[in-house]
Amino acid sequence: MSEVIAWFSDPSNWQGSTGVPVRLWEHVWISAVSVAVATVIALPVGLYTGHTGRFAGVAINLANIGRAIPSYAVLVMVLPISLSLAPVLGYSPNLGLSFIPTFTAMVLLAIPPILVNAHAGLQAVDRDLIEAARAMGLKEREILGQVELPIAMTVIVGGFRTAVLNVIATATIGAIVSFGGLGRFIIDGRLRGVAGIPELISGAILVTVLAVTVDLLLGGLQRRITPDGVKIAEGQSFELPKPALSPAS
Amino acid sequence: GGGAAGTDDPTVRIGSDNFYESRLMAEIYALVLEDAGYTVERSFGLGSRQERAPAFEDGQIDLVPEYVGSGLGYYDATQITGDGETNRERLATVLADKGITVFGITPGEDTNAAVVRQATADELGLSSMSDLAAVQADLRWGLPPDCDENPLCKGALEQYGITYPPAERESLAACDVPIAEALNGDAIDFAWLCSTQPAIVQYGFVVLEDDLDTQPAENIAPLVRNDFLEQLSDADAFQALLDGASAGMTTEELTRLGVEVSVNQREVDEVAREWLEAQGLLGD
Amino acid sequence: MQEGRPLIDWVWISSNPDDILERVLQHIQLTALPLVLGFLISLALAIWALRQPRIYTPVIALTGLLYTVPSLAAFAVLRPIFGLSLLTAIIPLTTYTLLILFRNIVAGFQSVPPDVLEAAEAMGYTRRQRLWRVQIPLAVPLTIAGVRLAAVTVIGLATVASILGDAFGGLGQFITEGLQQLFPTKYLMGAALSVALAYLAHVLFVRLEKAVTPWATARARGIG
Amino acid sequence: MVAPVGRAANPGRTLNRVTSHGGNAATVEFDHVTKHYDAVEGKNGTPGAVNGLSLKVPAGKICVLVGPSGCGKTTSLKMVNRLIEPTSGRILLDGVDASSRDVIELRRGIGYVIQQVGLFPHQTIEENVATVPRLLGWDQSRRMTRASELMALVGLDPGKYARRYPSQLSGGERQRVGVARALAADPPIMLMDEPFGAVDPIVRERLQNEFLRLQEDLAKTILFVTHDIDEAIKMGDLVAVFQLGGTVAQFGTPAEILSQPASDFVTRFVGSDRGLKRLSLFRVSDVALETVPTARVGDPVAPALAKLASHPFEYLLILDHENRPLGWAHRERLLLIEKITPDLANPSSPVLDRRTTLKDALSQLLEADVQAGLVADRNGALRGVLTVDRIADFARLQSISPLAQDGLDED
Amino acid sequence: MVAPVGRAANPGRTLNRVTSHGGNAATVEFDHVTKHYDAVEGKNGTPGAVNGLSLKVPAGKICVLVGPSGCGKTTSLKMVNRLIEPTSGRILLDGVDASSRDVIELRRGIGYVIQQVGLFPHQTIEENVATVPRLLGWDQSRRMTRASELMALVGLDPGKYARRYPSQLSGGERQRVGVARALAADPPIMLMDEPFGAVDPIVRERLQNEFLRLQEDLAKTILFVTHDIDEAIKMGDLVAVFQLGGTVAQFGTPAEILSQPASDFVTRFVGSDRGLKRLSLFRVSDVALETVPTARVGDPVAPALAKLASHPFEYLLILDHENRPLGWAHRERLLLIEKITPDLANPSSPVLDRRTTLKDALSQLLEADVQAGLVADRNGALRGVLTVDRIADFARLQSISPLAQDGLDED
Ligand SMILES: Nc1ncnc2c1ncn2[C@@H]1O[C@H](COP(=O)(O)OP(=O)(O)OP(=O)(O)O)[C@@H](O)[C@H]1O
Ligand SMILES: Nc1ncnc2c1ncn2[C@@H]1O[C@H](COP(=O)(O)OP(=O)(O)OP(=O)(O)O)[C@@H](O)[C@H]1O
Ligand SMILES: [Mg+2]
Ligand SMILES: [Mg+2]
Repeated sequence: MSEVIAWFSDPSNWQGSTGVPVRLWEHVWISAVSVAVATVIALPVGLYTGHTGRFAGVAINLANIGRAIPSYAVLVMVLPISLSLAPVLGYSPNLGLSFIPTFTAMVLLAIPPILVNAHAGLQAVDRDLIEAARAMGLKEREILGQVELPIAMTVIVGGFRTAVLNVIATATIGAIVSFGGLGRFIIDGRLRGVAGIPELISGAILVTVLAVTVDLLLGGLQRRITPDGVKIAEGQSFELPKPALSPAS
Repeated sequence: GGGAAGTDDPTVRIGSDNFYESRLMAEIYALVLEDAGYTVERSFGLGSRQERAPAFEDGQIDLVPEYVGSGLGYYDATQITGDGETNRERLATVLADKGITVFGITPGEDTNAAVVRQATADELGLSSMSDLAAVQADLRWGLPPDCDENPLCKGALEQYGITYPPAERESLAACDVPIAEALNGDAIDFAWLCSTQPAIVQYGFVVLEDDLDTQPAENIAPLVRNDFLEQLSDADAFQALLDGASAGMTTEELTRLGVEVSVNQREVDEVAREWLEAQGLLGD
Repeated sequence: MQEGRPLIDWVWISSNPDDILERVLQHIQLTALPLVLGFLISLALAIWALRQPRIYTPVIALTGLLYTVPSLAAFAVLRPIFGLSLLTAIIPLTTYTLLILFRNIVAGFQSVPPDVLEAAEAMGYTRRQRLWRVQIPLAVPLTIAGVRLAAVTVIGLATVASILGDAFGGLGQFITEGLQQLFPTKYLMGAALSVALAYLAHVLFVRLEKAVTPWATARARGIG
Repeated sequence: MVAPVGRAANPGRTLNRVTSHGGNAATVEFDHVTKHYDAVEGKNGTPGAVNGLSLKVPAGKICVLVGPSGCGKTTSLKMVNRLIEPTSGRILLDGVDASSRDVIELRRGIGYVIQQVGLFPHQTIEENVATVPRLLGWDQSRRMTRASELMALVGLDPGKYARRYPSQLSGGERQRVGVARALAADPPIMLMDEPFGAVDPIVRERLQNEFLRLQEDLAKTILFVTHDIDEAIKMGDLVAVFQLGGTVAQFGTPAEILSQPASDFVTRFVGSDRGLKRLSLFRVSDVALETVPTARVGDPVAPALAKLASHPFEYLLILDHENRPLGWAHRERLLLIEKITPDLANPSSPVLDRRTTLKDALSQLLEADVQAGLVADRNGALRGVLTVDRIADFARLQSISPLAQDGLDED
Repeated sequence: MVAPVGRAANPGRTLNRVTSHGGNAATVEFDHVTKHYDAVEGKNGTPGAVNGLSLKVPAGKICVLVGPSGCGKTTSLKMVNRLIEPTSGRILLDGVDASSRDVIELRRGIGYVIQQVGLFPHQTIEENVATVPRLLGWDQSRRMTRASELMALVGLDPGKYARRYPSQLSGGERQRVGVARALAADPPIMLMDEPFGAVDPIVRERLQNEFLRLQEDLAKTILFVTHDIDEAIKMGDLVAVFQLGGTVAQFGTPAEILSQPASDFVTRFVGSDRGLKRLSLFRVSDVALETVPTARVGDPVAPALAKLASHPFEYLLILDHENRPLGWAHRERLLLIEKITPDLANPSSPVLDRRTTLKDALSQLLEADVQAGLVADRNGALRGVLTVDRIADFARLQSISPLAQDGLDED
């Protein structure tokens, strides 16, 4: 334990391109980009299946099972492909070495919870409400935007939170392919054996603290983004917070 | 089976590191012992030396194949030499305190190899590591994450006049798949591989000569726990079996078997058995 | 990759059925043990949380914390402590199930309609009878949904256990070896089999849920 | 004096068959019972959900608690089986303080039926019905026999329904299962909280009638909550009208409540057609019938004409040989003939059963061409004629001295 | 001939003020409309949820669709705003086929109120009410003005409720918001599916009356679904009684339905007190009143006694100087005095407003000591006396020729 404290108090671990601030920034950056892209992919699909009920079985089952795809396998499977595509597509081989494999693995990791929650959130919206909206002459787009989305927002953000949590915890594997991020401390620590354990634990603590902090921030966002009326209504019927991670999907 | 094993002899718990060559040697030793009637329990793939060594020292395994150079370097980097037998003796001395015996080494070795692509070598006229200093700024270096503390890495590079750390550097574990792929894929220009690593043959990489002899001799020897040896009815016969197996393993054979596993994608146990049979080391 | 070798080498697959089976069984063991353990722990926590709603938030925070510990780090830290035993692999995998299982079990209990609980109380069920005969059976659908989700997640995570050594490799072993051998058949199969296993678990639990909740209407069950 | 009818809307019912302590029933008595809810997180506590309630329900009677939303009906009910404990006061069951009894054992002896039914969704109908017997440790075969018996009792074919789950039943069927379940251990007391509130009016009416028919044989002591005054009048031997603040505005028989509302609140609550509602408490057989000039088919016309002459009525009622009324004939049609023939009879009057309520009888009379209802006995023979005037007179007499009319047995 | 009352239960209402195409209303016509549901996963399709429905609702009228559960009422309603598309047949709104119109624009012109209310939980009351105006692109201030106006219209103080959320309202208040929201864009047609089904009877009655009062001014064309026949009679200008299988058993005015049920099904559906229900369609002012012997306070007794002698009645009705009735005095009490004094008057008769329904009047008469209701004009001056007999006679006449009585304006 004292070695971990020593690691944290060693100024050299906080400086330069291998210091905590830089690693933290890299970690946040890859996580943000991956979740953003996953959102762009998964949200429309989830909203579509949730709103229409069409292809729901296929999409949700795929997403659920997709949770089992090992990120490590994705990482190393993508590596040769992304490297060999670099000259073809003209991007820097460095991207192909570290960013693309890490990014791909993280996007695949983030898609399932976002998709499943978007779907489940919309499905949970009272059918009568949607019918009332339709009867008032709201177009399908307006129903989605003005009724379903605001009401389902809590659940949707819940899926987003899960995705972020998963990605922050798992983006550490990017270090295997020379990506920076907090995983560096863990991977490097491992390589150094017993001597590296303080560094490794420090890395793990940094990841966990980052994940929990971001999760709390998103929790705040979630509360803020939940319409007041929905909050009040839920306050009347729930004693305990609803599960956001796995909406009984 | 040969029948060197006594009926009361304990099970041999053999470990290995998590890469094919260590597995291969461990499997060779395991097969030889089984052939002689020993019962073997395999705990292969225990990770890197740093991870495996504590488990071995704790007595969770009895025998493990080790590279005498790096193995010695793990305990005392100042003692390493370019001679295999010397390294073995020094390692044996270091390990004697820990109750570990070092058996005989293989004639063949698998050293750390500084590697560049053929095209890079041609373009920059590289053939030995001494050539690197002049072009160091033009290269993207693939170095293991622990290079900083590793005299065989950082120390060696500095010996060759390379400013450490280099400006462009990727952290990639030595001898691993990603570093070889990265080199092949032009994401780096310099990589630390292992001299028997099939990727070198496969991708036609150029191994730069270690003209200053910075890298230790890396012959392979089984490390065995003394508390295990003491339980054997015939420890000498046991060592003779393993030394016999090690004796046939030349660098060429190591490289060839590596190709069998990694390029021809054959299973380690199959390749090991085939080699032992070809060497006439199995009873039948 | 060698020229002329197909991406999927069926010959290799067909000549190594024992190996594949062994790894699959190992993977199942690596998944099942944490699931069972995680379930028991979560159930206990959930029952506690139902009696003492105050602990819900702290438990969620703690299990959430455990959930975010990177698995590589967890394995590496535990190995010096627990050595090469199965425990080293099981403990982190178990902790990863807690968040999902705990949340779903609690949600399952909360899904019991209040009028049903009141009816039970009014008919003279003791607290214990109410728990075992009403709350637990009715919490089953959401609980199984949680187990299903946890199973799928752990099946994916268990591949990482291969860093502990071949003995705990499971399907992750194929991925590691396949990469070292540059043998796509192996790593693709490792990944594919773990997804297939996840699918089987998914189907199994969906079936199980149907089988043990013959009362549930198709609608209440929802999708996924 | 007219024999009153506790609840006449259910013609098959003979309330007085039930003797006070006959059957398996117990008295229920509220003795200055008060319940204050504590303020809970953010919500204010209710100063008095129930305030000093004193009420005595004789064994074997249905006591309906009726009143607007939030007036404490449910709270009162739940204090009987101690789902809620009173803040002060006692509840006596057969004279024994409920709070002194073991709560589990107490509850197993009290049937409980609620609007949401609260069936166990994971158990079959049979298992649901056999819940309390199982708790009481009855063996399997006895339980199943009992379950079948009860399902038959509430009108559900056991062969068809026993193995179904609640989700496979309609709302009305579920309510029946709820009643069957509450009856399973033959509890002396039943608590019913808006048991028919969630079903549509047609089904509700049927369930009410069926339940009253059941109660004839069961003779349980029943506390029945509703906010529908019509249901209260129909179902109750006694009605307690609650008002906001958890006090009883009036406690009495339906007849008392309707004829002598104790306050403006009760008057408004029973509604503007109170007079007509009260008529539904009485039956045709309760009214002294009129006699009218009659003649049998085949009789000579002359004596009939003579009868008519001495009567203000201008119509002759023609009967068949068994004295069954065939219809009316105007005096003028008789002038030119000699014998009474069936074709003279104009059947434009309603024929009233003696068990029809006066309200329904009045309704039928108002619609008829000849507003005189023919009342027949079991064999169809004429007993007399009921006119709107007679009903009006009866109503007037009843409202002058309603209490004297009220013969509900008291314990 | 008596002027009929479309719905007399709401005394403030004067139906005939609404001219056929006056106000913003449209005719709604079902022209051989049939709806078959497709079989969906496991469920069987419904052979005919609605079968060959033809129905014409004049502009500005309320047409109630009533019938047992599952008979196709909701389905019929939803075909009007095309939430459900008919399998065959046409629905014409002001003569234009609904299916030919843009569905969004069509719906914005049709108000829709459902039992579950369907308020948006994430929007304030104000925002909920202004939903359609927002869709129509009204600017903020106009929307807010309109929302306030509508909230006031349905009896909700905008200052108090505008910023609340639906979950902070009681069931009755929510229903009002639902109505306000449906009215927001002043649609010519309103569809209401059991709008008052979820609130308790007391609140429901109030909402019904308020809505009828509103409709007097609004004069929308309204399709109103209920399964409560009393509500149907109260709310409907026209009533369509549906039966299972999605056909109309009878379509007509409430009076027609009550006096001439077209089939056994309708008879059973309207219930056994049909005759009394029908009385609720008429008011005291519809009946020719009786004249009785009267005398003013201060008049000499002799002429009054003479009047009494020539009358079968034994009571004298005493009036004050403005002809307001004070009460009855029996003939015998007049014998020994000279002048009529106020203290002779015994006020034991109900005083009936001319707008009271006959049903309520009858109810009051039945309870009274002297069963003669005093009917006064606006100033309280006597207009005449209403007796049970008069009501009975009136009812008989109505049931002989109900159709001739029916003066509902047709388009
Ligand atoms: N658990 C509780 N905590 C605080 N107040 C309560 C609680 N339960 C009921 N109340 C309040 O006590 C009063 C009486 O409630 P109760 O449920 O007995 O009314 P009710 O007559 O059954 O009404 P309804 O017809 O709506 O069922 C109400 O004001 C209610 O809000
Ligand atoms: N979407 C649907 N798919 C299949 N059948 C349906 C569907 N909606 C309604 N039905 C069936 O059509 C028939 C008429 O339904 P509808 O909802 O119109 O009845 P309703 O008269 O409104 O009944 P309620 O009074 O219960 O609301 C019923 O048998 C119902 O089960
Ligand atoms: Mg209640
Ligand atoms: Mg409907």
